[in-house]
Amino acid sequence: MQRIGVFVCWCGSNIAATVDVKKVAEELKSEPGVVYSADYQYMCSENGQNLIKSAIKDYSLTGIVVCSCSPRMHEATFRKTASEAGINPYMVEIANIREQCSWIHKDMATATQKAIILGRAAVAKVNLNTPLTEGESPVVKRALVIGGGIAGIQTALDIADAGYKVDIVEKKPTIGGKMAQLDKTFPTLDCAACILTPKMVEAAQHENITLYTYSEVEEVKGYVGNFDVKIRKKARYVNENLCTGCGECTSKCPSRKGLNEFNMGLDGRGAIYIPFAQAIPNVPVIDTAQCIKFKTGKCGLCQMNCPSKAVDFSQKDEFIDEKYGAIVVATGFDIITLENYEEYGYSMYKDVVTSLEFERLMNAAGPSKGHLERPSDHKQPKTIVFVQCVGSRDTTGCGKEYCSKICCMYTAKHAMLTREKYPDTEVYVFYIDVRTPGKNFDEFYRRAVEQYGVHYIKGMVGKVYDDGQGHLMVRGSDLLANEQLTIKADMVVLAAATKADESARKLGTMLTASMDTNDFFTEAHPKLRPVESPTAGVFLSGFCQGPKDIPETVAQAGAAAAKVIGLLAKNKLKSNPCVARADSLICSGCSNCEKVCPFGAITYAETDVNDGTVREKRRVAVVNEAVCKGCGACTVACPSGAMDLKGFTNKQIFAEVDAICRQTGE
Amino acid sequence: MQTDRGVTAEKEFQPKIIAFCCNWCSYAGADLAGSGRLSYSADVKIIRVPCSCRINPMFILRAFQKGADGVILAGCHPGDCHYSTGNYFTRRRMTLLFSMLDYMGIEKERTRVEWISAAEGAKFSATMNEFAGEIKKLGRSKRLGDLRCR
Amino acid sequence: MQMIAEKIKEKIKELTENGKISRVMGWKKGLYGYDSEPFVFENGDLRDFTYDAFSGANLCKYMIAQSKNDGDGKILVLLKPCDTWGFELLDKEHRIKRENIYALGIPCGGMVDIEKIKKSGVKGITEISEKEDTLILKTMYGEKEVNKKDYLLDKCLVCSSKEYKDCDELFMTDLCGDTAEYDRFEEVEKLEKLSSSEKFEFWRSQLEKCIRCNACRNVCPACSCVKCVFDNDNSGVAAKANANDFEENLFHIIRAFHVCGRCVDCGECSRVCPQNIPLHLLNRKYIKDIKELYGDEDEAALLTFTTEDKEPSVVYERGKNNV
Amino acid sequence: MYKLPFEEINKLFEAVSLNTALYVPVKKNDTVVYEKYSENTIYAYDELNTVKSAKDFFFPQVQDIAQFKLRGKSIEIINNEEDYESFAVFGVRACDAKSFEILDKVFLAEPADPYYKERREKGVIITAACEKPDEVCFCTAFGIKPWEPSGDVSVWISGGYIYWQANTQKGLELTGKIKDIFNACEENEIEYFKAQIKNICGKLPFGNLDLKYFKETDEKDIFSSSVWDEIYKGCLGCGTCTFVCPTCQCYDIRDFDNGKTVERFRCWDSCMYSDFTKMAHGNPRKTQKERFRQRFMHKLKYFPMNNEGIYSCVGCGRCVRSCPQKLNIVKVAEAFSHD
Repeated sequence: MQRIGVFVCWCGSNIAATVDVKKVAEELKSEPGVVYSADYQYMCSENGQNLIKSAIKDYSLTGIVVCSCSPRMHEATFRKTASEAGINPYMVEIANIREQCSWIHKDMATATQKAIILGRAAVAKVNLNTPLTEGESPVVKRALVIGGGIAGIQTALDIADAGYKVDIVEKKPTIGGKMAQLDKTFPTLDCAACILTPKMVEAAQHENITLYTYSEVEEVKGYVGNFDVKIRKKARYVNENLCTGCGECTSKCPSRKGLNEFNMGLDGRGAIYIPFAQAIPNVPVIDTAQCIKFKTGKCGLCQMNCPSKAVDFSQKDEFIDEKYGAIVVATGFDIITLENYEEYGYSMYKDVVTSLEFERLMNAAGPSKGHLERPSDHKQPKTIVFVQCVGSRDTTGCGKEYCSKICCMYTAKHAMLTREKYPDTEVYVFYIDVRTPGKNFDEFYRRAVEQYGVHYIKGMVGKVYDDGQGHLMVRGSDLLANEQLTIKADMVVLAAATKADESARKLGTMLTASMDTNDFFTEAHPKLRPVESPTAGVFLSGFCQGPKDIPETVAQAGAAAAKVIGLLAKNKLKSNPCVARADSLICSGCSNCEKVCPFGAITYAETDVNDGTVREKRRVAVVNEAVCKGCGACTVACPSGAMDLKGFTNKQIFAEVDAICRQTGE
Repeated sequence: MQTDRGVTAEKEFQPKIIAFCCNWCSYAGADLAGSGRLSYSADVKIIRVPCSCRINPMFILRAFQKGADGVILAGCHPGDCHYSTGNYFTRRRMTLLFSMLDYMGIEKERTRVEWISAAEGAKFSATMNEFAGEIKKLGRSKRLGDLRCR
Repeated sequence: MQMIAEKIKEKIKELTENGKISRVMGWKKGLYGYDSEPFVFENGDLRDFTYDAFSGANLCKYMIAQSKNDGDGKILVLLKPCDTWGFELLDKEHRIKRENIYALGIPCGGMVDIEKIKKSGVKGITEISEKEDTLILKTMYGEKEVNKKDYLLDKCLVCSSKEYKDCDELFMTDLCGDTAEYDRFEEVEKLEKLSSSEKFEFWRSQLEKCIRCNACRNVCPACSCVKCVFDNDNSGVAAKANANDFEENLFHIIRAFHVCGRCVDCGECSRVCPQNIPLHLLNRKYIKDIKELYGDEDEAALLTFTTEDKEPSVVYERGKNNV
Repeated sequence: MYKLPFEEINKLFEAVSLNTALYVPVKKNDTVVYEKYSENTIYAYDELNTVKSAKDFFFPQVQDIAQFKLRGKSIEIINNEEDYESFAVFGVRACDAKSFEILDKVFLAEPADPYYKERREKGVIITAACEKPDEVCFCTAFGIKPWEPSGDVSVWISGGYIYWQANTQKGLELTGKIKDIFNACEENEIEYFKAQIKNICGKLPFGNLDLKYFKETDEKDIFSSSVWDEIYKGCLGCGTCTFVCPTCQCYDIRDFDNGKTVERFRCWDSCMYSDFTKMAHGNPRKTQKERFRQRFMHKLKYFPMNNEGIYSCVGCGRCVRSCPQKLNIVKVAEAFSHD
């Protein structure tokens, strides 16, 4: 049985003016467990707190109820008070008789009666409170960044600069990501490579950063502060330590049939290749599906020509096990495939290209060395039609329902650059809406229209077909002019919708980080915690959380880094003690709780149980207290009541219900 | 019944209403209603829970057993849950529970779910007033009560 | 049926001889021809094994206890189509050790409800034999023949499919017969259309019969908790008897809620109720609701959600037409 | 002995109910129960038995015992002293009538159970002979004569008449109050009917249920018999058999806090339940086999050992009919008789 003290606060006249505080204190005195009750002008004041402290000592109280303002206001204060007087801080309950009572009722009798009932409920709860202790867990001072694009690089650099070790895992042979493929960036038109490559180099040379390129995350275990991650380092067949990046091997490779991924397949590459000139690491990789040596056993020219004997056909995938305190997801994006959009003729006509392909065609390091030409006949196009929202904002189910966000701006950029370099080229842009919120964005778009004379047509393209004479006929509608029109074009550029990178879903499952239906990672709170995943210790950087342009990505990357630094700066993590607890004697191991846990805090273990009647090994739920946030979703999913929430147990809530419903006036 | 006052005049019906409020949105909404002095029925008593998904149907039935005349659940708006998905589970659970109560002939008006954010003090007070009014109209809950608790 | 039973016996012998199984969970002949009981046949001894028109009991739940010990070898369990759905649930929820079980799907042409025969006025049945669809009843008061199809279990009259789940082998399952006579949601719809007080009266008159024997719970493949809340003195709702109508309601509302989205509609709850309470109408209401509100989903309805789910107020809107 | 045309049975009910509350078996919502007589009552005379036995009248499923009232910090204890109205139960079968004698041995042995005793004294049992025994009946195995049921009054329904015969003082008193409605009749008028029932009872498949094994074998040997290992496996551990049984007498005592007082009540318990006999250290009967065995050991061995050989079973057949998985006491007895 508890020994409970009740402390009724006047809050000056805030409470006392409408609640008869003396009566409340007197009535609650006869509640079960209550051995002391008092009232005071300001319970939160030092004197008030001292009153509580001395009562705890004088009456050997085991629990206290403070009838005062909202617990959101002073629960922490009174918990501290209790703790200082030697009782567990979680033996404190607050009856909110200000916001919920004195402030909203005018009649003294009514308010007093209600205050008594609220106090009674708090007493009933405290009777069932048990001391709770905040959990503690150590923090591994190392972060993992998954994805080596601009988001991942920026996050890693920021964390590394703060003095913490960071590993970047990138599935491609080089870091750099999508930004490395871009030509110029909007709205400033500075060259992407010029601003990205120094960062790539910095990441590679940073003493706190380790790069795992051509690598993937295999397995994630553990929880915030203590993740155990297995990384697969895929075999490159080139020894990174020996290779000098001279490129001798790549030029000697007799197979040229490989499609150059970096150039969006617009030109070829050897079976052993370096993705692009500034790749980091500058180490080639062998495409085994293409390599003659791997297919037939003959060849080996690259090995023979390697001056540093770095080519090693016997190399195997390597596994690295590492511990991390935090994980940042920066898996970025891709563009959708266009098989659902046959009307644009992408698969039929070589001169219908995606914007990313166009980006490579415009790039000085691209397949045409920066000279804009049609893929089919290498002629310079005279009329180019850009089509926006190809698969974006599509509610038909063929594409994506969301706005890809970046297309309006890069299309304006493409149109503008084209007109600047080739003023004799006519440029048309079909659009649904032009969306340009962002610093200097609308000005940029207006320049394209007003200064560069790009023809913007509000409307969608219905069909692209061949006129038989090497032209692409683009039939569309002009909604403003309310007419159908057909444009004879040399080239069509499709702003294909963006999508989450396909590696994201698998990773989300591994991390138990929740995702939306589009495979974008969900943030812990859409407004207040935009760079954190609901899964503790997992942070989000860049496009993987939703469409973003480069400045936004970099900003979010920095924000994620700040969150990671904040976490790694701690030596121990304190966890909320009001977390779920599974009673292994009752648990059936059905997995229902696990399925509703938003944080992946529940796992199962074969456990010896012995309730005096049954003794057996059984699959039972185990709550990871460092990960559980205490929402209680599991407690309702559990039919047997084996899962309960500390601080808000079933019995405590029943007791509160009972106390409120109890007959009065007897 | 005699109407002669003082002889058999019944005490005015004072419903018992329990409002389960999630800590992060609706409880804060109630606080805001309080600081805005937005009055609502004193028949409503709040029980604080971390999230609306903590509310077990057994709590609701228990309330009716012990003499409650109405039970209302208030949580964050869908999509705004502090725990990201808790209230989505609440929504399904309560939809199905209420449907079952209705199917068993228990007045559906006695149970309700409302989404009230921390900024919606006015909505909190209006909702509680409206709910309390409805319960008052319905009168004492009989179909799901326990005679021993009368 | 006789023929099928014989074939099953041969199959069991074959599996036993091949060392694939060590025991068999099947039905054992009873005293009166209609009371075959679930039984574990051991050591290849199939004496009194039967599979007849009265093998209605779903054997899947016995697998919780029977598959526990790894050392016992595999147990063969005979499952009719609707039995397999509960079996699959137990498997999904890790309640059975699937690797210790050999699940054999067997054909079903509908099972007979002896209570229906008795209610038609036949008394003193001492022996029953089957001849195709005819049951020959020997009674203390003379002999009688009835058509099996007229006395099928209610669950067979709404048989929704002959689909087998999670079986290791299907045996002669092409011999399944169709027994469905009406849509399984018909009865639920009828109740839904009643006024609130009519619904209340209906359920009161049904649930007041409840003697809290827990047969519905104990037979239910979804009620597989190691310890039921209603048995757990620490849960706050434990009870051994219904002290009044509230407790009758509480037990059945919570039971329905706990199996909501998990109930496989095997109909066992109603079959075993000694007081003939149509308990399946509670569970089936949930099945119908889930179908209407959430459509077909892979996960149990209460363990998942979509951001576009209906608001609980849908209940008020749906009920607007009938007050 | 008196008689009355059967179609005038409600006249009889009317007359009895004028003197005392009367309960009659009726069909209701797809089950058969005792209902307090009112003018709309239709006696379910063609139903052999109610689903639940008649023991409820004396040993109800839930019985309030005491109240604890909290006054400030002190507790007041109020014993629940019932002033139960007198009543009559009509249509009790011979098996149930016999079951009261078995319950008496438990509840009326010193110290007598006051609630049971009170109800037993207030209740008049009017039994009815079984015109058409069912295959699940095996009362004759326990020496019960369904053609000549005991009770305060016995009735026979035959040839369009209902015959009434008082057997006890209570029966005679009741008869005295209502005899005006009856016609006179000869004692031997129903001898043929009795013989007829007796004859049918000879055909009961288990009317001579062989209990020799239980009678003659040492209880330790029965207890440790390997037969139990096989026969319990279909048992679900539900309480159906115990709750329909007229002789099961186990109960639990529980408290309920209604907000004003704590009410202490007792309610039926079932030895089939996993928490029956649970104590602080756990449960001595850990498996369903042990619980199953307990039930039948109690009925067929322990009870007779302590009560001059009287079995705690009356062969009413309710468990045979109600067990969800068709296990029952007959099967148990049979399994041992063949062993």
